[in-house]
Amino acid sequence: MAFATSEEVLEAAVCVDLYRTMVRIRSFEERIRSEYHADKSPGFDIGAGRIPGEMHLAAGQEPVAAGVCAHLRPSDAVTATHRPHHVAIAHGVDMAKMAAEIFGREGGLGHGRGGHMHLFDPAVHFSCSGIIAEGLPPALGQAFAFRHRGGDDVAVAVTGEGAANQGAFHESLNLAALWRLPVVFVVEDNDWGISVARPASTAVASNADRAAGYAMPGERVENNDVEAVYRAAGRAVARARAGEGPSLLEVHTLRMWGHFEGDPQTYRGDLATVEDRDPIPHYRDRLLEAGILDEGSVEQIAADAAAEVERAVAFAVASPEPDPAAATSYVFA
Amino acid sequence: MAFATSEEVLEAAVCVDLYRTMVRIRSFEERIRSEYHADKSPGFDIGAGRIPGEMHLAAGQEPVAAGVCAHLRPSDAVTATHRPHHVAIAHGVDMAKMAAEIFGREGGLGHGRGGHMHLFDPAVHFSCSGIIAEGLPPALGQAFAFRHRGGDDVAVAVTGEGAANQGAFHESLNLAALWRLPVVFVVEDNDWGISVARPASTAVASNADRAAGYAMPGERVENNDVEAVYRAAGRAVARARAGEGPSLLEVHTLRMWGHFEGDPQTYRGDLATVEDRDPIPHYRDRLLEAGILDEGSVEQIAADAAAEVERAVAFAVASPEPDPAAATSYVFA
Amino acid sequence: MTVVDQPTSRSPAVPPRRLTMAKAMVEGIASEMERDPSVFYLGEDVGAYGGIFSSTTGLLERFGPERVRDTPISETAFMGLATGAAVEGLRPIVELMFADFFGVCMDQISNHMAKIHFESGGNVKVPVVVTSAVGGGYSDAAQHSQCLWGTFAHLPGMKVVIPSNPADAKGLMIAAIRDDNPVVYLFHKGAMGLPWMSKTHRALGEVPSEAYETPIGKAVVARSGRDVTVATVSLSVHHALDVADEVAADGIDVEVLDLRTLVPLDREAIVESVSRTGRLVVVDEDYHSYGMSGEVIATVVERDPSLLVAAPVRVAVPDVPIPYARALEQAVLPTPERIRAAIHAVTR
Amino acid sequence: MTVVDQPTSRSPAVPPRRLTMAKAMVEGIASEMERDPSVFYLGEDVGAYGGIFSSTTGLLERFGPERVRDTPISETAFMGLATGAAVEGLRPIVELMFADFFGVCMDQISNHMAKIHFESGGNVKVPVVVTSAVGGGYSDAAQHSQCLWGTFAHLPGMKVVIPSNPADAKGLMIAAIRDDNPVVYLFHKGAMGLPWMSKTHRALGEVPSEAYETPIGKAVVARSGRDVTVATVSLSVHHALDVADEVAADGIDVEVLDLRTLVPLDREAIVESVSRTGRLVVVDEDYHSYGMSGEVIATVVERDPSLLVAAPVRVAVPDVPIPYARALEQAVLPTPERIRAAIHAVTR
Ligand SMILES: Cc1ncc(C[n+]2csc(CCOP(=O)(O)OP(=O)(O)O)c2C)c(N)n1
Ligand SMILES: Cc1ncc(C[n+]2csc(CCOP(=O)(O)OP(=O)(O)O)c2C)c(N)n1
Ligand SMILES: [Mg+2]
Ligand SMILES: [Mg+2]
Repeated sequence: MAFATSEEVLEAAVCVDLYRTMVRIRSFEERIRSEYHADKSPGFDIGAGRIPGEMHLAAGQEPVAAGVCAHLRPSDAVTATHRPHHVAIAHGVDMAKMAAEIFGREGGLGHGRGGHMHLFDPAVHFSCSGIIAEGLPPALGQAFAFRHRGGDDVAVAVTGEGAANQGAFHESLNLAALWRLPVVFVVEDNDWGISVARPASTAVASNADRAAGYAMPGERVENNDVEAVYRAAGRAVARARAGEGPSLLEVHTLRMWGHFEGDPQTYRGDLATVEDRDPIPHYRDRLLEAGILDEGSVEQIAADAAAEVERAVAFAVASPEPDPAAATSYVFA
Repeated sequence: MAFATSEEVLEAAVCVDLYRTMVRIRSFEERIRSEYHADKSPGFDIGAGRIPGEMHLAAGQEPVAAGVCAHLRPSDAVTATHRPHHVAIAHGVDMAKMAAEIFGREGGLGHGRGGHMHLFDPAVHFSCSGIIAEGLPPALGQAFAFRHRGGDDVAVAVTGEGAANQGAFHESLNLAALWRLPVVFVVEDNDWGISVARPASTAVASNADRAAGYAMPGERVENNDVEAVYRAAGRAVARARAGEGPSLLEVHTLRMWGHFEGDPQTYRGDLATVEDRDPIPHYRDRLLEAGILDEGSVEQIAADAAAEVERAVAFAVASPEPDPAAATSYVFA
Repeated sequence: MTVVDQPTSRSPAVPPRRLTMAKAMVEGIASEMERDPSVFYLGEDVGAYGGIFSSTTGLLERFGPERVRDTPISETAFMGLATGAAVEGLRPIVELMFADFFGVCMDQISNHMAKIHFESGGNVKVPVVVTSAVGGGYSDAAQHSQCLWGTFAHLPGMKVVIPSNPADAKGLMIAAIRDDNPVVYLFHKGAMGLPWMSKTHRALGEVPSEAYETPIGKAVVARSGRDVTVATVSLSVHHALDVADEVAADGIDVEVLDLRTLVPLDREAIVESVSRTGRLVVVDEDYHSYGMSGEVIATVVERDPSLLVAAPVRVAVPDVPIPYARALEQAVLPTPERIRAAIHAVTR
Repeated sequence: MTVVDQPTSRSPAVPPRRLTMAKAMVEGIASEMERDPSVFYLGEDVGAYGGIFSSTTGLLERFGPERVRDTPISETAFMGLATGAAVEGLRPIVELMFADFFGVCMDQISNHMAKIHFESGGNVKVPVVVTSAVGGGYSDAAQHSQCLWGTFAHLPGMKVVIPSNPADAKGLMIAAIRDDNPVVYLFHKGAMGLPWMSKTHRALGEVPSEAYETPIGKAVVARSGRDVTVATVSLSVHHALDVADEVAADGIDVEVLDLRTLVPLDREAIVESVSRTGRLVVVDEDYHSYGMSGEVIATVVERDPSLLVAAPVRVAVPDVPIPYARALEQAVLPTPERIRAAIHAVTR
């Protein structure tokens, strides 16, 4: 099975929004990257500095987040992975509170308890998890609850191509299909699961081929093409909203940076071509060429994004450190 | 993908062997059933009697065991489920020691430690487990070890259709395909996972359709047809022996009795037709008609099976009860 | 397995009612399902079958398939589904058929369900009840007889309750459903009063008809005594009471403390009891080491080692998988015989 | 994460060699892989990456991809693969990248790998080593900082070893590989001596070049003292030694007992030490309740409560998920400050 393919031309406003979302994400990720590394030297001490711990950034994967989340409303749920920022931003998670959480501050989404892999924003039904593929099952439950209360809200579960070989993936797809839950499964195929290349993890060339095993539509988008993602996600979300059940969407995307910050990527043969494959300049050029953007609006979008990120980081660093005396709070409600 | 279909007529000797194996299994299961219930009354006390505990019998599923294991040698491995006797017998597990284990005796395969869901016979590389689908991963390891030591031994992992929705199923198929391990996955679709009918557990009509998600051949055999199982399993085993990797085979079979002994089966609408669907009389009649069996050989096979089972049960009941003083033995080697 | 019982007498004219633990548990679930439309039950064979151990008998008929849902054998998916549904305001009860199966879905329980409230800084609540059958004694062998409450209780973020009797089974169920946290509710098959399993004469008990909560985190003195405290949970409470009655004849006055909840543990009740008796036996059908028995002993001595006038004794499963053969299984379970020997040892 | 270190000096002319725990662990693995062709290593990112925490650095280059195998992120499948391979005579070492991930594959570990020998009545052996990284201290939050040795140690059929220093890391690895049983080998990230993580000054240690076994099941007195026994494992051993040096100035003579193995637990060593010192502090980076700390305390008092002249004190993670923010995390970890306070409390 596959989605009906419709190659309709997107409205200019939609294109601009997609571009803006990608720029906002990149702007955030670049800033977090530089904040993260700012005070970890000499050498590199993972636990040191204003942002300690593991840091998984999503530069290059913006087309997935932008293209999928463009179809969502705040009442729709999204569960993301250990690499969550791009999806969070695209789905409207409060950027300042997210930054504060990443900085481990009291003003963070989780008052500094969660950290960058554990971002929860109930206002937009967003969550993520550091355990591979284990964000899928909760998305089923959100979808279940949405259907229970009526309306046409949906849940989107994002996962990596490496994660698609975890048992939770299989169980979740089957159960979602069986109960016709309004879920969209999105696989970000960035070629790598840490250092393991996709052909060394996955017996099949496209996860879309696995959809047939659950009698659901499956589609793979090539070339990290944000408009193609937008179109395919639109079909999948519409299907879910219409009560027709779940769909699986795989996007061939790009991990521009290391798996986590500090990853030497010595295992990686494709590094030389990464910059050329950056989806944002490509899309910018396309929109410029099509006359949908001009140099002024490109600059404006960049400036707005930088300002937004600046405000978020300013909020974060202004927020107090959590009080160690309250370290054991929030275990139970 | 599907196996090449070859509808060649089986040799008479093969047919007789298939029939004999089925009769031996049924003979064993019927005897265990009567032994199990012999001293659990009045009422039904699961923990009482000479055979205590849960008892999952496989009457009706003989075609799967017989058809698959006919292709195996003692050096091939088989992992079975909570419903293991038919597969054990077909693969040549020592019936007397198996009976003794079921009776909880010192002479049992596991000296009474394991019980009917935990039968281990290293002589024929047989094992089983009471946890759904969790017998699959160890089969990969056996296959891995076989390939490592050279030769063309294979591993067969049997599971139920209910179990095919467990994460371990997905992970195992992917890993086996990826590493081209000599494994054959066999799904026994007996329509039920305890009280849950297949359409309420599985989003897809045939598990064979899931094989494509692992780039391996998948085939479904209908009608509990032992010869069709034999042919399909032959192709899968040959493929594994040839180093071409794993295959998936689903067989539509029949659970004639309750999920376990004592199951009232009140949930089951298809009970009235069960006896008519018993595969053994059907196959007997076919072989009689074809002149491959005559009444005398049918009787002889039944008598031989009864005698074999009688010897096994006699061995079991003659075997001493394990010494409670040694209850903590065998935790560590 | 189900053998159909008589329907429970519900005539208000003849109180007190005596129910099995299974019926009391179902009554607790049903009363909350009636009261609160956001409560639903999911798991394997919980619908038409009514629960392999009768944990849901009659619920499908009463509340329909939308609220009493059979699942595929996909514990990770449906545990996580419960979590997600709870996050969005429903109150799922989700059954793991046997606690022994925890290992196929423990990530969803201990890393997700139990931690989300904390990780979200209190912004997300996860009101799930995880029900599961525990315990051996009927030769179900190494993968279907474990108690494992020590495993659940060791990991933060979930409460752990373990009723030993019908009244607590109902009251703890209602309390668990109303609790805004994940609560693991472990019921012992041998205490459910199932018609097809040998049972203690204490299996039936009085159960008030109205809805009530048994407080989570409170132990109860099941029998008061002066000479020795037997701290325990679940089916072992019955054995301890039986043995207490017996050894009373030898002049030993046993106090039986039913802990009822392992998380949060009622440490005060333990210390208070032992400070009166000076002697402690812990009976634990879970494995001996790194579990409940050690925790209870440590709870006493970290308060004051001199509370104990004799070395405490543990009666637990001696770090061995549960054997199948009856004689072997009985040798490793905390049987009345072993409890009696421990009481004698500690009061010698 | 890897920052390339200098290759280990292997010149036999300049003994004693000082290695990090990571290098010592790898050396143990390599020496057994050399000796025994049935040993192989599998797990996530153990090949070209060399292990996220350098547990396999250089092994791929030395032994090739057949024996050092990257797996998909399918822990259940590859744990079970290890079990099956072991049953057939191979000796797999299988890495669970973080112990925190146990819940996605615990069934394969605790219900299969650990129980097959028993269930088979001793007829099947399962010589697997499960390696896994544990511990916090670098803000990796609730799902990547746990120790969980109490969880593994509670379940029967697997040995549990936890080296604190390079020499034991090598010796316990060799012993674990040669053991015919499943052995869970937990290494603390903060003790590995990784160039990209802040480390204790005790991270480097002398390691003999030849192959040797550190006995499984034997604790070791890491520092002998008269006044108080600090029983602990893993990174906390280093903290305890640091604190012992400090409080020596206050005239408190601390004995540090490195348990090294939780299963089997060297109960004699614990009792022997406490019978000399009369005072006990248990330092445990795992959760407080239902784990190691309670077990160690119970081990002493069930022998004789009067061995303790003061109430024992536990320094553990207080039943809370590990928080992300540094100040919060430090508040729940068993830091030197908390250990010092405990020693003062118990010797007051
Ligand atoms: C169950 C589990 N196993 C392993 C890990 C460690 N781990 C974290 S990210 C990762 C790779 C994930 O790859 P993929 O799903 O492709 O996502 P990507 O990082 O490429 O975005 C691994 C193995 C984990 N977090 N959870
Ligand atoms: C992980 C796990 N979940 C649940 C069970 C309980 N259980 C035992 S058999 C069974 C049904 C299995 O159905 P299927 O796989 O179709 O095999 P069948 O019994 O029909 O042979 C279930 C749910 C189990 N043993 N393990
Ligand atoms: Mg990836
Ligand atoms: Mg079935």
